[in-house]
Amino acid sequence: MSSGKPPIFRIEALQQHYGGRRALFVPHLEIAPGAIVGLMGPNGSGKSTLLRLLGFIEKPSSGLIHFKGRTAAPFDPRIRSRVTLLPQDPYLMNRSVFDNVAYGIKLRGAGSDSVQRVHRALAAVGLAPAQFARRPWFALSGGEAQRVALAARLALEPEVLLMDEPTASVDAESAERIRRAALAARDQWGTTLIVASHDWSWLFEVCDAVWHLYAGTVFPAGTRTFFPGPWEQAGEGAWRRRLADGQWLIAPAGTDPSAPAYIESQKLILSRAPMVEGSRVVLKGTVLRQALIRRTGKVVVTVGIGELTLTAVLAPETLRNEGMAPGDGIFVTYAPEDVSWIDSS
Amino acid sequence: MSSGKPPIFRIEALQQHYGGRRALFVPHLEIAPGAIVGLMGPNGSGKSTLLRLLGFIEKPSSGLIHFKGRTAAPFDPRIRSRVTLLPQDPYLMNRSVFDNVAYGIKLRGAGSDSVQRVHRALAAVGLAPAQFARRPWFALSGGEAQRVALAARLALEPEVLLMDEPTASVDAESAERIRRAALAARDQWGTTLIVASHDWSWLFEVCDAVWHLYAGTVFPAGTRTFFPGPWEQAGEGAWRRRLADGQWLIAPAGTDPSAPAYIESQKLILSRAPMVEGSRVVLKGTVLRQALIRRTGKVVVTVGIGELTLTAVLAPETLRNEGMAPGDGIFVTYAPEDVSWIDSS
Amino acid sequence: MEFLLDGFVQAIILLVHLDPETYSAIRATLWSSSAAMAVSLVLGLPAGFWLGYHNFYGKHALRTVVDTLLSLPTVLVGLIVYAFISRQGPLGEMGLLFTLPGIAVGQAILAWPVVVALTATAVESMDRQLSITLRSLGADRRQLLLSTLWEARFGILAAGVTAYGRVMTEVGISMMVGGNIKWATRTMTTAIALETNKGMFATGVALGLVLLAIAFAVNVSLSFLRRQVR
Amino acid sequence: MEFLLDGFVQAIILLVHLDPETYSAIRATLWSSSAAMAVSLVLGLPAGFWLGYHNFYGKHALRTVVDTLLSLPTVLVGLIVYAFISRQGPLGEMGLLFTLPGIAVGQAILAWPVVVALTATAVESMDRQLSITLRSLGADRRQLLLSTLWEARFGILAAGVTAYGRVMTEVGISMMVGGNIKWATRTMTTAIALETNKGMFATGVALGLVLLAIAFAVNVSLSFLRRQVR
Amino acid sequence: QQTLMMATTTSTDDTGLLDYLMPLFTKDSGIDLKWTATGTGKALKLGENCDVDVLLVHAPPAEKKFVEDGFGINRRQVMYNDFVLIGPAGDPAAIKGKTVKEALAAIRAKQSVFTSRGDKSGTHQQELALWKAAGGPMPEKEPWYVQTGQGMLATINVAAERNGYTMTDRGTFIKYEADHKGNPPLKILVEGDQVLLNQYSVITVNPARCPKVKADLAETFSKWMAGERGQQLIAGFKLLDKQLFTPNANE
Ligand SMILES: Nc1ncnc2c1ncn2[C@@H]1O[C@H](COP(=O)(O)OP(=O)(O)OP(=O)(O)O)[C@@H](O)[C@H]1O
Ligand SMILES: Nc1ncnc2c1ncn2[C@@H]1O[C@H](COP(=O)(O)OP(=O)(O)OP(=O)(O)O)[C@@H](O)[C@H]1O
Ligand SMILES: [Mg+2]
Ligand SMILES: [Mg+2]
Repeated sequence: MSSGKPPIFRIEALQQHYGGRRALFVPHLEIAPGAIVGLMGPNGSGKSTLLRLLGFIEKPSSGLIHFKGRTAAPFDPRIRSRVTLLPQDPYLMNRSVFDNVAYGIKLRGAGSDSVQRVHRALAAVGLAPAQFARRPWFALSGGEAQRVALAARLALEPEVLLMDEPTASVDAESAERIRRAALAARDQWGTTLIVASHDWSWLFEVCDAVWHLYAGTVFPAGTRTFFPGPWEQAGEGAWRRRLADGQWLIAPAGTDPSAPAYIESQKLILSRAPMVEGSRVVLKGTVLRQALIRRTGKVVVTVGIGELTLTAVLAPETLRNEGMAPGDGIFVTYAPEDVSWIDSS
Repeated sequence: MSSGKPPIFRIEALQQHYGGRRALFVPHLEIAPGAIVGLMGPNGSGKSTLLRLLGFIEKPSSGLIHFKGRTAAPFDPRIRSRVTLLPQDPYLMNRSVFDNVAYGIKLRGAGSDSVQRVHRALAAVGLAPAQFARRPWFALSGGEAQRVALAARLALEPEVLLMDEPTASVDAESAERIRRAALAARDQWGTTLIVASHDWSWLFEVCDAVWHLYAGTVFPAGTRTFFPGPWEQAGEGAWRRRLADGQWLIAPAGTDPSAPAYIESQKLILSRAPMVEGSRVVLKGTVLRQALIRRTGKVVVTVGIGELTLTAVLAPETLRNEGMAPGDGIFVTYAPEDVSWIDSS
Repeated sequence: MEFLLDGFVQAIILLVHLDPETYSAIRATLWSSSAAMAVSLVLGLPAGFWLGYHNFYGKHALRTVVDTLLSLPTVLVGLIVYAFISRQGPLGEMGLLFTLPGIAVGQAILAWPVVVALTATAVESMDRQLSITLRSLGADRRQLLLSTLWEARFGILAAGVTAYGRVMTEVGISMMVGGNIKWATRTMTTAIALETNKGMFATGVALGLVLLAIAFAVNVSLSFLRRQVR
Repeated sequence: MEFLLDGFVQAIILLVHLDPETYSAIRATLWSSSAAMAVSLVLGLPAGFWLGYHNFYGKHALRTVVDTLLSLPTVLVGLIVYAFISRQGPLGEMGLLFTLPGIAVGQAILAWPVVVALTATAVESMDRQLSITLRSLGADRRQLLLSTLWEARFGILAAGVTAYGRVMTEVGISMMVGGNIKWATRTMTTAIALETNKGMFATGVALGLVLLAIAFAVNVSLSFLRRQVR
Repeated sequence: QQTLMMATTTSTDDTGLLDYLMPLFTKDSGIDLKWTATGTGKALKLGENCDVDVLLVHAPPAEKKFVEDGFGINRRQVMYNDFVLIGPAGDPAAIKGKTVKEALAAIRAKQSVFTSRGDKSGTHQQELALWKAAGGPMPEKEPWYVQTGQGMLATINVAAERNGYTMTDRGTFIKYEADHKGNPPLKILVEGDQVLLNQYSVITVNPARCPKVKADLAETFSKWMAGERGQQLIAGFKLLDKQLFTPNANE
């Protein structure tokens, strides 16, 4: 976070409330220019809310967002033309595909190359301009519409591109194309990218850093596993929770038995053979998925334990040495004191 | 396809055109009652179109759909209350979450248990009724809205449930819950399910059979890899196509150089060591992803070759014997004569 | 200028202790406009839904015709209705001339295109997904109509309120068909026209303000429809 | 009854070789209604956008007031405008009484609430995503307004057409402010009222049909706005 | 060219008298005359508010008050026509040939429908005066006494539709007759009584109160109407070969 350049976003005590419920609370956060940050987290964890706030589409209930060192607000002319958001729900205007993509360019006063820019943007998301540019907005499949909406943002060559689930209804090939377009944007225009997605392997592939959101709280960098409540007493200073398959989670006693807890992935030990070691908790699980992060050569592993899914990023050698293929039963071991509570106050 | 029971859907020469373009053509197809069929295919391949037609939401340009042996059309009272579609774009009515889910039940003349049914449906998609039922439709995150829309369909206890990308913006835990709800529907009510999704591993996990769609054509059962054009001449009776990484695809000469071709996955040989064998084509690729199909114990493997992604369902032993972990380079070998052309006439 | 102030004062007096003449005119206005609205809504909402929901050949032309009917001059409507219900007219037997039901018929004709055009626009502006959703949840044609109108209720309300404004304020039909007969078919608007013609500008203003007050009361009682979700 | 047929024949004759009197009335109608529409659109569209787009305390109350103004009786508007522009009124100096601009002022007041209420409804019925989309693509406040109105153009068109119908067909303002002066401020509607008063029902019908024909021409020339995408 | 603004009652306009006179007046005087035809009450009000320069109206009591109150000057009688009582040919109250007083009494006794303009116009005021002269209470909420609040023709039409009686000026009745191709459902039943005279006058709006009023032009018009040329033209104005107005500026 302390690179030479000043952060492009600095967030101070940001809160967003909807109808009395707090949807997001970010005490402090900085994002470096040119970074590609991924946001992951369950439904309703606040990803879209954070993106809307960073895109200055909504006003926060309280707190400040500094853009390049200065506080900013919706309609700030410094921001309008530089920060763009691809909303989760892609909305196309009642115009042709071409006009939808060209809209933002025209707002700025189109240069003479606007047609090329539109065509380039369409090609970048895998839509042949000759085939799609003249179509009306409604003559598109779901994934095509999603990609047109993205093309409209890419055409702006923005300084900050916020993408809310850009690959949600997009085929694998296009997801790959979107990944390349995102990286190209950073390389060509220095674009800072912030991307929310439920496709973990895609997210790890694209992003320099992936942040976890849970119940409105942001956990920058590193993967985590979240243990939702409710918890019950388990003797001296410990709480426990029963999983669907009958195993027990153990955590140090907290303050609110309905609160969720979490543990960082690097504090988990994954092994084929059970580890028996004093006060540690040992859980049996199954390897569900493995996905290569081509950029780093590491592998994202998803393990199912009861109804929980646990995600860790491992080196391929670790996998090969332990011999963990999908379907293999493995053991996950952790120390209860490594479990932390999420403060929901 | 020749089980004792008559098919619940029988399609004859079904075509759908949009503004002169053919979006779907299904010469003949049958779906057995109680089946869970997955639809996969790139954007614009016709998945949503097929689902809308099977849901009797749209009229086809030509052709017939028989429902339980009789031809049916939109607004057919036999169908209205039995077949329900979860559209790709979940739309909530301007009412509370409860009223959205209860709408369909009320249309049929609510029984006295409608409140329980709504609450059960909400719980099935992982939304606590106490927390969500009273919320207005707009006070939801993207994934929550998607799940409310699904709950509205589950509450109907339909005979046929068509789901268009039910997990598109849904978190991993909810995707698992939706899988369980789908299976429960089949087991409890004998529901026939047809599901379109881009999440292959989820789809294989849920479905008895996964069908491929490509450019409006349906390929029932078995996985395939599609090779889009354009092709060029490669000497005597063969065409070829260059991939992004410089390797060449070879296919027998077809009729239209811009047409796509395909090969069935079981005709591909995956191996760590290169196979050198006469006229076969050998391509180098990388294992990208592996996902367990818990239901069968098999593993879906995705291999990247240039810009193509190739999907195969393998036994876990095969993987373990060959030692193919994500990131491993592997060789894919096929005979050119196994490549077929998609007739785009 | 000062007659405006006089009119304002007079309006308050009229409202506070309603004299029988004003009361009779208010009654006539409310009766005929309510009946007219009921008829035009019953006939106009389905027609407007049909025009807005379906796509068919000639739809644009039909929309243009309906839009043109928004410019139906009230006196023309009055004359046409008069032609039918006058004693020599084909419907003369019904004895509708110079009655409130006669006025209501004419006003319903006036309001109908407003209801149809604005309902069609409201239905048209609904998300295409709504229809798919309703049908996928098992709605039949009638339920599709009712639910769509309910979802479009802000637009439908606007249609109703606009048509109501048109009906409440028209003079031509009430004059021609109703005859502005004191104690019987004299409505607020014909009373205003009469007072103005008499040079009683202040009274005209007063009656106009009373009419607005009635409209306000009606609109307030409808504003529950504006609430978002229950 | 037969005067309807007579009127129809007469209308065709009037349209085929326009006599100067009818021509003068058509001109007066088009002039005043166009001017009134221009003013009420310029002042009404932004107000309607504002009312439909923003959420603020008292919005519902304001909507109810605007809806009430849809029931503004034309004669009342006529009297109020008259009070201001009569020679002794505060704006008497401008010499607007018995002129077409005077009529246009009154008609603009009549049309304004229609434009505002229906524009607000049209804007309100737009998907909430539209605003997010426009703003995420860099629209400033003015561009947001213009693009939203353009996206809501079917609704805005309905607002305009409805307001136009109201303006075209009103009698009270033209009569009170314009004075129905032959060759000058006699509009189609005051001419119809006059002919009807004279008992020339057929001529009244004929002029009414001519007015409808004009409205039809105007609507046809606007129907390009109905096209979906270019 | 100078413009003179006049307010007048609908009867002068509806009969076509003004269309006939005004081009000739303009030719003679070079003054462009514009008029607005409204109810008598509103015409007087427009004068009171200084919005017109001259009035041509027919309600002598109201006119006198108008002048007394200082709103107008130089009231000149220019012409008259007369009122008639009309009713259905069957004449259910049997008023034909009676005096006005007897006729009204008969109508009241028979409770035959009688339509009244009820609009404070000159005609209405005249009718009220006749009822007063006939004695008895003024009819008001009587079911047979129908107040239309409309112009003369509309009131005649209501009477015809209701098979009733009414009082009208002769000019309007002649037009009505003509509209029905000489065979109207209502016929003249009482006429010629002295009390049925309908006097028209020209009044100049008082320039002392209304500085903008073009009193000189108004005088020119007033004099022209009362003068020989105007009087001759009025006498010569015919509708369906019937003289409508009798000039009487000299009386
Ligand atoms: N307009 C709104 N009014 C009220 N509550 C809202 C609104 N928008 C979002 N919420 C609530 O705020 C919380 C955060 O929502 P948000 O859309 O940011 O979640 P998300 O992380 O994007 O979820 P998803 O993965 O489903 O898109 C959720 O609990 C949601 O129900
Ligand atoms: N209303 C429409 N008008 C014209 N063309 C349409 C329409 N709907 C779909 N299409 C076209 O029909 C084809 C099939 O669309 P469909 O929505 O069935 O695809 P899909 O397989 O569901 O794609 P996706 O994965 O993107 O949802 C596409 O080429 C699309 O552009
Ligand atoms: Mg979201
Ligand atoms: Mg689709």
